[in-house]
Amino acid sequence: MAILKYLIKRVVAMIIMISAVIAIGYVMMYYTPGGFFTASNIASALGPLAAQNPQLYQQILRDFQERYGLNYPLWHQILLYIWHSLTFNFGYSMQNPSIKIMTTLHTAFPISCMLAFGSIVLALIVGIPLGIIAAIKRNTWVDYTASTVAISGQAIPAFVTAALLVLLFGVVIQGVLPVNGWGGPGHQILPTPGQAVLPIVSLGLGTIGVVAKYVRNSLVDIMRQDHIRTAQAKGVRYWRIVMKHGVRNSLTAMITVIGPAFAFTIVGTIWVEQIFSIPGLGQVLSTAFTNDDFPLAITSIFILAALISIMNLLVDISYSLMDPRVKLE
Amino acid sequence: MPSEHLLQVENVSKRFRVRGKTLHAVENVSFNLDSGKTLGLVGESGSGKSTLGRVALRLLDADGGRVLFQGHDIGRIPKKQLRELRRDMQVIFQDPQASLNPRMTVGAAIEDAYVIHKIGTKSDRQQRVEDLLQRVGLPPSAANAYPHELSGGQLQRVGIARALTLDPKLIVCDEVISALDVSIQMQVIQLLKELQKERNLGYIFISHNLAVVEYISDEIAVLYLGEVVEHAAAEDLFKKPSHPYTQVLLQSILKVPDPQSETTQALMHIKGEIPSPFSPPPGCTFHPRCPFAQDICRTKKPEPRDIGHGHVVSCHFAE
Amino acid sequence: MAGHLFEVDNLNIEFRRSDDKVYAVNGVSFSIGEGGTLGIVGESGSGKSVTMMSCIGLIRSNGTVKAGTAKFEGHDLLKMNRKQLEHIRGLEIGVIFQDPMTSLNPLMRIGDQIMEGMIEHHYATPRDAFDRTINLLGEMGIPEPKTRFRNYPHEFSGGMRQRIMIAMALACEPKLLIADEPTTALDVTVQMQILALLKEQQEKKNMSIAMITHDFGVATNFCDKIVVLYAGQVMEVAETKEFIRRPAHPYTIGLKNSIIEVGQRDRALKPIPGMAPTLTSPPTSCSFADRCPLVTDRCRNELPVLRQVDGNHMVACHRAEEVLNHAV
Amino acid sequence: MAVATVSTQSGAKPKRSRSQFAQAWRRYRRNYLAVGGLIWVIIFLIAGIIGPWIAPYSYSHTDFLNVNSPPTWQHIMGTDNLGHDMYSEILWSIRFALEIAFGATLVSFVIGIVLGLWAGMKGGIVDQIIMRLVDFMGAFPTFFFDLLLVVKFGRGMGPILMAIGITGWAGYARLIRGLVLSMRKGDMVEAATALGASQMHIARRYLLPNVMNQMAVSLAFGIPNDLTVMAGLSIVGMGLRPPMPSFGNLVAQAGSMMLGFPWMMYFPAGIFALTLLSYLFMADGLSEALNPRGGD
Repeated sequence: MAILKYLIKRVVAMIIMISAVIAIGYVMMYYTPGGFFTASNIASALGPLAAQNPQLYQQILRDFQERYGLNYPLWHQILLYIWHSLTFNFGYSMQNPSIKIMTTLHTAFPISCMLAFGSIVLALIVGIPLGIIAAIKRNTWVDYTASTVAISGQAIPAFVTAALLVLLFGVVIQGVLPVNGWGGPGHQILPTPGQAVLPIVSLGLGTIGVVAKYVRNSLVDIMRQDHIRTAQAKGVRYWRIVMKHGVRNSLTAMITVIGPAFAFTIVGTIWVEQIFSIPGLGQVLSTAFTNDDFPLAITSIFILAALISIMNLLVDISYSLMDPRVKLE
Repeated sequence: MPSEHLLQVENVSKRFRVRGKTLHAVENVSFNLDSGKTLGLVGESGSGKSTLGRVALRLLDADGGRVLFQGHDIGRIPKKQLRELRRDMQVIFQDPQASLNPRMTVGAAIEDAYVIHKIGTKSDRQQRVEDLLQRVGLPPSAANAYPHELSGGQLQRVGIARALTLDPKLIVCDEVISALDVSIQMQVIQLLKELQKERNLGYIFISHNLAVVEYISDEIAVLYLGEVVEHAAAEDLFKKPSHPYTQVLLQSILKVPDPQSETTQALMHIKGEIPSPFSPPPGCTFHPRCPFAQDICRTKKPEPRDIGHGHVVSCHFAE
Repeated sequence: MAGHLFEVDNLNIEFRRSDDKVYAVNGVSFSIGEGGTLGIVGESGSGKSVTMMSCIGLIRSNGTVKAGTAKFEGHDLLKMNRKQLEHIRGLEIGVIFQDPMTSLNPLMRIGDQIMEGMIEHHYATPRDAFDRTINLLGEMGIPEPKTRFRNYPHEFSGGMRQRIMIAMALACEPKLLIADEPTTALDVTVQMQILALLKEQQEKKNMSIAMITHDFGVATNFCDKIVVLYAGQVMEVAETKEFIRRPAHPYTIGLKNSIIEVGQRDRALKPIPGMAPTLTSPPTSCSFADRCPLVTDRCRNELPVLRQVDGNHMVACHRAEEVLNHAV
Repeated sequence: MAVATVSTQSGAKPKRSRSQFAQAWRRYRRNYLAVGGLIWVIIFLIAGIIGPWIAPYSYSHTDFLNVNSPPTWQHIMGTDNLGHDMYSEILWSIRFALEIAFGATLVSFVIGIVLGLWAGMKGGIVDQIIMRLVDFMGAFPTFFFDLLLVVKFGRGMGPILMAIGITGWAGYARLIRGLVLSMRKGDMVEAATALGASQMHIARRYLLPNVMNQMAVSLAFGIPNDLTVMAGLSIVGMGLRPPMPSFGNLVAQAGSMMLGFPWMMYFPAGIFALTLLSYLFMADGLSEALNPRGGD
């Protein structure tokens, strides 16, 4: 019951937050000189169409006016737009009015998800052991090396890593791994295994650093806590103490960094897709922005923001499941 | 309104809101304190004794009742005037390390009071700081030390010196000895007693150590869950503890056995622990643990009664 | 000297600091008989805790045992490797710590924490361990043990957590229980409860207890023998009765005089001046000399050794006899 | 003879107390990576300051005779497809990167300090509102907001600086509010209050000196972060408008050509990576030196 109440509260808060993001986006675009959310702007953008196919032109124009409520005051337009977005009724792209935004998302969204989740999983698989080893061998060369690797991963943004990897595999050792593209004929969404390696690695390196450093520091702290001494006093074997009392507790704490790490990764996907020419949401977003295709741009941001919000909610719930002291409220 | 008392605390209450729940820290407490006298506040953790001490200095605002310092209602006077008034009322904390700024030398920490109130010239202040350090038994060189370079006992002396800077009339001593070793505790108690005599200071001495409170206080108030359950002159309280809780507290002190008797103290104890101050029991708050509890204790809150010579007890059965 | 369950002899421990060494324990010796209760009394920094913890291998990593033996049932614990020590800890020697709020794993059910030791030592099968845990919780005075088994530490009060700590330490029925200031963090009324519980369990199980405490009241009422430590050295050892009647070391006397007890309002205070030293080189004279009212030149030049003055009464003071005979 | 050295009484041993700064520097110096980072950061700063004077060409100068040229004596880092001298481009990039990163960090920092102090010291409803705002800013990557702002206000130096600046303050505000709150509840502030100190006096003499360290550390981490965001904008085509060079622009532009002309990527990506690394090593070393985690 409490969980249900909590969920409702969180979902409502999430919707409010995302609505705020959409509203901000809409207002910005509305007041941008080249922005499209005025009838005249749309008319001029559809200019050529007016001559070629007046009927279609009129229809699209009516469509737009209706959809964005262009005859209503701004607040009404905003609410309308938020409502459309929240009901996944995204309408058409500006740049290419014949394509529904939903269609674009259909391929782009799963691709970005694959990239993001793939790199998070990679970060956990590599980062956790790295952090544990560094903590156990703390203040030895193992620790220093692991920490240095972790900081490096954190320091260098995904697009630079990606670029350097492309140089490495495209110029220095050619032919081992493909350095761009995603999928192939007939497979728009699923990549070949080789295609996925470099993007996921370049995205994951930063998160590996974050995870490893967090696990290392929290484990070092936990191993100094009193309850570890209690476990030693019980005669529990060293490795069991490390795993059951140390690592378990530190992983519980680590859950909290997954939320921010995921947000960080999402931004990373936008960049990495650019470098590797991957037709994901990031590429959609950046093309939309460069082409002033605002409905598409705002929708992409909305989708990514929603994804991050959901992830944060999941993180909070799993944290409360792992740590009995944390109550959902 | 006669204002012969240094400090008058009248029906003071303090509550805290913690996540939508109300914590009753202090409930309807009254007492008076005169210059040169010591009031001891005793109680276990959660009894509200520290909160009461802070309310008495308006380091916390009271939720009910009022506090008069030399006749001024300190809950009402404007902030600026209050800051002036603070020269006369000081506090010494349990953990001197935490109460000192780690980035200020001991000398600067003591001198800061003069800076705040714009007293004296630079060299003047430094002289005073040295005098104070000497008075509390520290070498003048200690002024250049940072807090982390001193021991607990030395730091507590610094805490005392700082409280003395502005020549106060009232000092709240909040568990000032409980973090110290026994041999050092005694030194600090002795210093406090001497200072009281020299400067006619009024003390509110907060501690969970009954024996020390008895030793230093003229009057004692025993607190349980934010309420005063017994209030009496120190001698009376220990000669004739009249609230069951006070009796239990006294029996809980493990004394070093009398060399003559050769028998050790029986480890007798009462059941239970202090209930949560978020939901104090109805009726007498002590009834769940009281060996003498009757039906009336479970439903009716006992009023404080004077059982003679200003010995006030909140118990239905005390006499 | 047969029949001693636990015997520490000439223990020396040093701690590394950033630019010097601290000689925390300097030649400490004492013993605990079977079923006996030894009080190890001292102020902070006296080495009382370090002494016991290093014997069972729970010393901080910047500390090293430089010399000495710590024989448990005749086997030197200090010569054991990690595996052997793990086998002794929890099974033969149980430990209770000072702060029950931090000494339990916050993310583990308390029942599992109590069972862990039993299962680790193959003391009981998981099923038996479960039953035993329920019994233990009941014995410790925790109501509704079956439900409480599944609770986490934060759902208990300080006193209850200390009871859980005791259940954990006693799970495998150890022969020796080390209690490191077990009541210092607790209120007086709860302190009584915990001490009574320990006494009751001791009598029932005939185990020995090493009670580390700074509180003379606790030591004299709970223990039958007392060791007083100062600057990492034994100042005095005596049976409690003798200790109360005829303390022989000026430090012990000073400490006893430092305690204010109920009903002493009119007493004058005679505090020990100064403060306890931190030794950065091995002691070559009496460490208490600077604070001692009876100090002589000899005290400043010659290290007093722990010697027998009367029966089992041992004192490390050049002038112990004079003190005992009231000559000073 | 050799009397046990007993450190009693007199307490103050001035040997150690010199200055906290000196101690921190001593710890910092032991960390080679941090020292290396610091050196590179200093070089980077100098390059940023004098870059425009030592750059052999203007950033918009195009050498049509040497398009896509590999490194030569004339163009030591080669040229790009328009014949821009890469070396000059990079020097100018450093300049612009520094201006934007320092400016933006300053803006964020000032907003963060003001709001954080305000929330922490005032409490109540003010605190509630500010913290809701902080939560909102922290819930989504500020990069999204940066994109929107840049679209609205343009791709010049000023707009980008402000965009990054006014979206990046949430972390600072949260940090400062947390520090202030933790201290405001503590005995230290209570003791100062009891002495009659005003809020101003407490903030200046007690709170600020104690939050300085952590603020310095968070600033040190903030600059490389803003450098990254700035470059990230270029990657999606929303960075500084060409021909103004920036690391992001250079990397983005080289992206499509690097297989044929790898030097276009080597130099900017390498220098940028090295710079970010140096900043992070420096920041990390700073945090270790200022807040030693005790330990063995």
